[in-house]
Amino acid sequence: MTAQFKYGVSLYSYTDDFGTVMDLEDAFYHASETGSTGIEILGEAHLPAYPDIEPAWLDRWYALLDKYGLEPTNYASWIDTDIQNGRDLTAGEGAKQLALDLENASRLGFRFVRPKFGVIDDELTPHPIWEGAVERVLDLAAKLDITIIPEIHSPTPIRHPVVDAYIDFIQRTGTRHFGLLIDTGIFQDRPLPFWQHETPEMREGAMSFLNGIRVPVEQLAEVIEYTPFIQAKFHHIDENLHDHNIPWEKVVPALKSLGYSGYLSSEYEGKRDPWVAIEQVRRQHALIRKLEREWEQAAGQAGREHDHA
Amino acid sequence: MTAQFKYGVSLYSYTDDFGTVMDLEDAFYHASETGSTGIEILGEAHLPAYPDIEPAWLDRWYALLDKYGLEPTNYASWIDTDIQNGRDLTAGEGAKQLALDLENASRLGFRFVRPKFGVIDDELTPHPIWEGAVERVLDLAAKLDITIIPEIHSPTPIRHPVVDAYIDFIQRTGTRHFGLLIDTGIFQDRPLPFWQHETPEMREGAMSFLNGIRVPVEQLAEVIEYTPFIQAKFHHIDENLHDHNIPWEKVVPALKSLGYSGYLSSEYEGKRDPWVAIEQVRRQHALIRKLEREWEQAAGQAGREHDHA
Amino acid sequence: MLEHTPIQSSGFSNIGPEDQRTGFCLRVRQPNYRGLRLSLVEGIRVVVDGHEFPAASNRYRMAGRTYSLQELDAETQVRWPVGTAMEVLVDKPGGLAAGVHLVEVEVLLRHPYFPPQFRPTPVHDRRHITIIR
Amino acid sequence: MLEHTPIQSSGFSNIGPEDQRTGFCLRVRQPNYRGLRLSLVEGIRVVVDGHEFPAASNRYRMAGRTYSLQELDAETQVRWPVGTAMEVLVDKPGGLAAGVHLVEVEVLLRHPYFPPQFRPTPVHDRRHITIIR
Ligand SMILES: [Mn+2]
Ligand SMILES: [Mn+2]
Repeated sequence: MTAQFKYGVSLYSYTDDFGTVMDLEDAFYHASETGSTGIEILGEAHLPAYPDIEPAWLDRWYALLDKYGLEPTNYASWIDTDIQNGRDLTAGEGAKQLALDLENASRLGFRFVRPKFGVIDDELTPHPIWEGAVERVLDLAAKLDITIIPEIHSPTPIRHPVVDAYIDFIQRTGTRHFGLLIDTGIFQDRPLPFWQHETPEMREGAMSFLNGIRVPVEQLAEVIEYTPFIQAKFHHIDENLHDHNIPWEKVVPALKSLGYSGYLSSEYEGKRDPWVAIEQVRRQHALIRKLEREWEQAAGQAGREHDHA
Repeated sequence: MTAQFKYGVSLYSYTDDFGTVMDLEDAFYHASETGSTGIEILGEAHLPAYPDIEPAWLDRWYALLDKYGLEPTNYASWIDTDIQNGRDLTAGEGAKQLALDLENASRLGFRFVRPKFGVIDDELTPHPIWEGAVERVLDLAAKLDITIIPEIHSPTPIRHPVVDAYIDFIQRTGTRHFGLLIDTGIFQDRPLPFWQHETPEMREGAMSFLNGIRVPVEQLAEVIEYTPFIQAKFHHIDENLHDHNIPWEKVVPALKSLGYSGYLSSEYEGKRDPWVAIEQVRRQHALIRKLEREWEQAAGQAGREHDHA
Repeated sequence: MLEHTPIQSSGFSNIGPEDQRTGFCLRVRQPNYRGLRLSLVEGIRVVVDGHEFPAASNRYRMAGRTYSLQELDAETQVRWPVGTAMEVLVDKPGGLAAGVHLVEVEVLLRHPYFPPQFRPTPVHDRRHITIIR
Repeated sequence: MLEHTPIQSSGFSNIGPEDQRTGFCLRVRQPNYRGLRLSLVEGIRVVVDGHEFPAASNRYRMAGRTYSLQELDAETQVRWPVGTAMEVLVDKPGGLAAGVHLVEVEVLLRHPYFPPQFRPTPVHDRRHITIIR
C-alpha cells in the first residue's frame, strides 16, 4: 500500500454555524465523526479571547483534542496590511503580528501557520511587506518547529509570479520553515452559484474566477515538494456523491501519484444554511476516501499484473 | 391605574430551539429582553438531570434569575398514568411523582406547579387517580406554599365536568393550594394550520378542536377567582401585529375588567423553524402590552368623563 | 448542540470491523418538548433507501445501556432527555455501503395526556445522510 | 448562541425613558468568518421602514465602549469577535413606535486580502423585528 492521505477538517467549514448552532466541542465532535485525525482552526475566529489565550481555555483545548482523538494541523492567521484607512502596516509590524500567531499556534500544538497578507491588486499579489515580515520570524518559526505556509488560492494559479516569489524566497533563505498551502479551489472547473448581490456584469469582470480557474492537476508536480499541507476546498456535493465544482476524480489520482501523504483538510464554502456544512463535510470525506480506495485498488491490480508479466 | 398584568415567558415557547440553537442562559436572555419579570419551565425538559437537580445547576439557576431579573413562576410536571403498556399508576404512585415535582419546584423558587395527568377519553377527562394523588400532597403544597394548578386546555372548555370536578375539590377540601391554570388556547376562534400528517378526515373528526373551541371570554368571570395563573398560548402573529388564531382584542379587555393582575406567560406553539419563536414571543408581548395600554387609556378617559358628568 | 432535524448526520456509521460489518448506528434527536421515561418510547422504525428495519428489531442505546423494544417498556426510571440523541442500533450483516443514503425514521411516543386513540403518536423525519466508510 | 441572521430580534429596543425616547438600539451578529479589529469595520448602515440612518451617523457599542465611525478607524486593538453581536445605537428623537418594523442593515467590512476595488465589502440583511415598548 502506498502512503495514505491524512484526513482533517478546518473549522472554517462550519462558518455561521459556529456561535449560532455549534460551540467548540460540537465542532470537535463533528470533525471527529468524519474519521478525521486532524483539526484546523482560524486563530481570530476560534480563540474566544484572541489575540490572548486564557489558561482555562488552553486546558480545555488539550482536553478536547484528547477526548476526540484529534491533532492540531494548521492555524490560520491574518496580517492586516490595510489596517486603517490610509495607513499600511510596516514590515516590522507585520512580523510582530506573525510572531504573535506563531506563539499562539505553538502553545496550541500546531505545526503549520497560514498567514494571509493583504493584497495590492486583482491578481492577489501580497503586500510587499510580506517578505520582510516573514524573514524576521524565520528563526522563531525554526525554534517552534512551525512551517509558515501562505495559501495558493484562486484566482492565483500555480504558475504565477506570486508562487515564483515564494519559491525564490525558500531557495534564497534556505529555510525549511516556509512552504506552500494549496487550496483545491484552484482546480475548480465548473462555475459557482452567484453570491449575494453578485451581478452578471461582476461575474464577467472581476469575479470571473468564480467560474473556476481550472489549474491542470498535473501542475501539482511542479510544487508538491514545497507543499506540506492541502486545504480541500469545496462548495457542493449532491446526494449522488457528485461534486459540482471540484474535479476530485482528477485531484485525488494526481496527489496519489505524487505520493502525497499530508493532510486534506476540508474547507466547505457553500450555502451557509445552518447544519448544512456538517453533512457536506461528511460527503466530501466519503467521496475522497472512495477515490483513494479506488486508486489503491487499481494500483494494486496494476502491481499484480506487473508481477505476472 | 388599575392592577397591571405581569408578563412572563414559558420556555415551552422555545421547544426545538432548546438544545439545538439555545441553551438555558440564552433562553433567560430572550425572555428578559421581552421586558418580562417571570420565567416558566417544564421540569422534565429544562432540568438536565431530571428528576434530580445537581447542586452546581441550582447555583447557576439562581445566578441566572439574578442576572436577568426574572422570578420563577410556574413549574410544569407530568403524572404519567399510562406508565407502561398495560399498567397504570396508582394514586399513591401519582402522589409520589407530584411530591417530587413540588419539592423540585420549591428548591427552584416556584410558586405554582402545573400537573398534567394522563387522560382516559377524547374529552381529556383526567385519570381518576388525580383526586387521590392531589389530596395526598395538599399538606406538602401548603408547607411549601405552592399552589397546584391543573391546566384548562383546549378541547376542554370552561363549562365542563372536568372544571366542575376541580372546583368541587377546592370547595370540599377547603384548600388554598389548588386552583386552575387557564390556557388561552380555549379562546382560539380561527383554525390552526394542519400539523404533520394530519388529514382533512382527522380535522373533521378527533382533531376538530384545532379549528378553535371558541370559549366566550365572558365565561372567564365564572372561574377567575380560582385562576391565579394564565398561559398566553398562541400560534402565529404576523408583521401587522395581527394574531391569526387568538382574539386578544377580546381576551385582554375581559381580563382587565375582571382585575386580573397575575401572569400572562407566553406559550408559543407554532412553526418550529429555528429562531422563529424568539420573534413570535416578542410580537405577542408588543400586542398584549398595546391592548393593555389601550384599555387603560379608554378606562382613564371614561373615568375623566364620569368626573365631569 | 444537536442538529435540528430528529435525524442526525454525525454518528451515522457502520458497526463492526471494516470487512465484517454487522449493522449500522443512527442517532435521533429527542423530538418531543419534554423528556420521556423510556417506557413511554415505543421504539423507532428506520427505513434506509426503501429497506425497512421495524422498531421491534432495533436496539436502543441510552445512558450507556442498550435496550430491546421490550426492555424499553420496562424502563420507567431512565429517561430520554430533551436536547439529547438516542442511538438506534440496526442489524444488517455487511452494513451499509459508504455514500449517501435516504433515511427515514418514525419515532413512536406514548403521551398519556393524549386521547387513547392517539397513543402512540408517530414523529416522522426523512433526509439524506452519509456513511463515510 | 446568537440568532443566525445578522439582524437579531432580541435587543431591538428604544433608548431613553418611555416619554423621552432619544433613539433605538439594534444588535447585529458579526457576519464574517473571522473576527475583525474595529479599524476594519467601516460602519453599519440601518434602514427602518424605508427611513435611512447612515453609517456615519450611528454609534457602535463593543466591549463596553461606544465608538463613532471615525473612532472605529482608530481602534486597531479591540476586536469584533465571531459569535458576538455589536450594538448599533441610532439617534431618533421619540424612538420607534412599539410594533413590528422592517429593518435592513448593510455592514461594511474592509478585508485587506480582497482586491482594492472590493474594499469595503457590504454584507446585507433584511427582516421584520419588533419593538416591544
Ligand atoms: Mn483555503
Ligand atoms: Mn398551556
